Amino acid sequence: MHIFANPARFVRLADKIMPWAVVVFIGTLGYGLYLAFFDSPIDYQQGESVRIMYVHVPAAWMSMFTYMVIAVSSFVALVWRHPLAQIAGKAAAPIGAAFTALALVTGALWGKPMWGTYWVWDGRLTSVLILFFLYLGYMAIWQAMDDEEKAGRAAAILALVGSVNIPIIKFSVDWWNTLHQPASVMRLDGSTIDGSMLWPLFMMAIAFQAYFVIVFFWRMKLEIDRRKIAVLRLQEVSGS
Amino acid sequence: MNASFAIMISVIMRDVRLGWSQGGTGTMSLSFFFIAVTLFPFGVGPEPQVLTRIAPGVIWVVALLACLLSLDRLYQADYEDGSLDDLALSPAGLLPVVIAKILAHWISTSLPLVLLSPLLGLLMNLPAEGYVQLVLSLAIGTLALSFIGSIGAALTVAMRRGGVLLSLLVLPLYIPSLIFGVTGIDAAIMGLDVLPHTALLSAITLVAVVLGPIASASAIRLALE
Amino acid sequence: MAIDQPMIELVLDSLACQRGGRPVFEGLSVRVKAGHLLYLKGANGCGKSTLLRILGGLLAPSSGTVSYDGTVLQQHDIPFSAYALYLGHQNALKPIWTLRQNCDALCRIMTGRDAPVERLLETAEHFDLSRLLDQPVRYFSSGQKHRAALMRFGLIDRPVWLMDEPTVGLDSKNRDALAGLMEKKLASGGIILAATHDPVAAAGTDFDVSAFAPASDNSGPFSSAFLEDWA
Amino acid sequence: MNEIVNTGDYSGYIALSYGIVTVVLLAVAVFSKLGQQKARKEAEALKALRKSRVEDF
Repeated sequence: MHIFANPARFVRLADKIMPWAVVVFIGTLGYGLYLAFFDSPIDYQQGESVRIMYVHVPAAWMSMFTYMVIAVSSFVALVWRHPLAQIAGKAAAPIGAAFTALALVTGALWGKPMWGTYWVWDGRLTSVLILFFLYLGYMAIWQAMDDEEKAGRAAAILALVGSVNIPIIKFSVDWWNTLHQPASVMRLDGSTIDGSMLWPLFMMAIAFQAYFVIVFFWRMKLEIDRRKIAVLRLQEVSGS
Repeated sequence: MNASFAIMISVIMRDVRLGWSQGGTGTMSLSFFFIAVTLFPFGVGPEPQVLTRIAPGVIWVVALLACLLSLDRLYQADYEDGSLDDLALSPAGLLPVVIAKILAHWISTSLPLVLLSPLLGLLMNLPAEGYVQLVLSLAIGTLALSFIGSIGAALTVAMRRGGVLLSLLVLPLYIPSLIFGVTGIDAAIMGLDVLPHTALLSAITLVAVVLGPIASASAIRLALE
Repeated sequence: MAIDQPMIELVLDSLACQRGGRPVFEGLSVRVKAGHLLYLKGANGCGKSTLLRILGGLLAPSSGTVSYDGTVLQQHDIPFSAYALYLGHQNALKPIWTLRQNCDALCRIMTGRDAPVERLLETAEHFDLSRLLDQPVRYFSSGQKHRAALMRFGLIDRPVWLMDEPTVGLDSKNRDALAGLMEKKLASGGIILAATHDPVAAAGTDFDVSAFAPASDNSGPFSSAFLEDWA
Repeated sequence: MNEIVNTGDYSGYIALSYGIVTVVLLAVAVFSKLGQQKARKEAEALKALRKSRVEDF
């Protein structure tokens, strides 16, 4: 098995990385928020509401990134039956679903001032909505089977099938969107982002990434301990 | 090699007969298809222009749901009486058997829908230009629905109430087929070129034909453990 | 296709298996020569059915190998399904079909052709079911359904038979019929593994599966990985 | 581009967005941390139980 196969070694490694992740998180979040609110120009079209972009875009990025984490760990889990990879998907999924939901909510809150409606069938927002259903399906399958290890492998199969279909869904939704493009809908991220807006966006993106690392490690430790409990209870019951 | 081909043919015939015999899902999906489509005029009103506008979308969505309806019995019926073990132990191997079962599901459930969809086109006041593309897009599209739906059916075969989960797993993956199916019919109605839409629909079906059996076979192996 | 070479054997080498996170058995090794019958004994839950499903290729062992006639069989390999004929607890019969249709369907799945007619009649006669050949299985009693399921051993030629509780629901007359079929199979050089509590008349050696219960702290690769730091 | 709206007061929307983001991310973090600690305690308890039982032999 790989060096990472041993959960105990993983936990020790996670504990070593944790303080750094917290420092990065606080630093980038603080600086990012400062830049977002005090040091970046308001967009000549969208006015103040562009500040919502600084949470909306990172959340959308993280929703895609987390699904990629799930897809990769599912592949490793299915091919090498790697114990840690099997639970990495389960640990990451709720965080990814939260990011996806936030991307949708902030997208709607950003759309209201600009287009007067909360929900616009914009190509990207629609793809994020479908991604949210993929997350729900993934998390639902974990709870659907009584044997946790089999549920993990079923979820891994679903995640891989989902990841193959994401580009297809993305392409077909964009195609569908251009066909039904009402003339006045503005592209969600406005015209080209000018330089000074990139910095807060970049900072917030790193802050979200650091947040993911912190909570992912907590959830991994949670899942590892839950497996330990399951094994100990099994041994208790089988009288060994 | 011809032995496993003969086995595939016999599995297809077996499932089609089962699908249309007593307790099968063939008649259920077809009657659902008819009844569900006829509900829409009651909902949106009988004005022909309104019905024409939504006809392709309504027929496609209801065909998609009818296909979904019969999917959870695709493997569960055999799993419950133990014949899924025999199917898995057929010398043809699990993959050809899964392909045969998916094709049998398509023949027994989706083919009748496709052939009778023009009738519903009349009900929904579909313009004359749209009928050929309606049947063509449904024929190609429902193939993808069966192949992708088989993955959900295989993943939920060992679960008691798998039907609800099956739709949650599979419906997001149906969206590309739905989009290209309906846009093709709209293009035909407007006299535009239908080739790009049909080509993309076929591409998605080909992806499903490759991905479906592989994922379904591994999901079934998981359930047989 | 009777197997006449005496040296054909089924070799199980240090098989270990784990189901639902629970280790079932480990280090299970045995050699079964052609023409021999092995009765799998052991307490409930010691893995008799699990072992049969592994030999049938339906379940992968966590370690160890199964080899037949010298070739090691990987799970879900085509050769795996061509060498063994497995009957589990369920009858695998479609209630709406008649017994003849069920037998034909099974033979088509396993050989691509219908059941040969004279063999179908002979096997039905053997299990006292010829009167019911054209009756839907829905009307059969559970004993008749079980005998109908056992008919597969008379219809399909496979070198190894894997039988899970074959004698359940059989009265003495039918149990002798089954024993006769099994003895004919052993005489022709076949191998039979049967998990059963009351041995059929046919001569066979007992094999206690519960003797291979796992050591207490070993709980399989998946779960032991989580106990490593302070097992 | 169509009509330009750049002077409007969106503080309500902005506050709501950042508020919801903070609340949701905080909730996920807190639940994960609490769950992890609970599981940690339970695992320790079972481990202690096992160790004490092993010492009795």
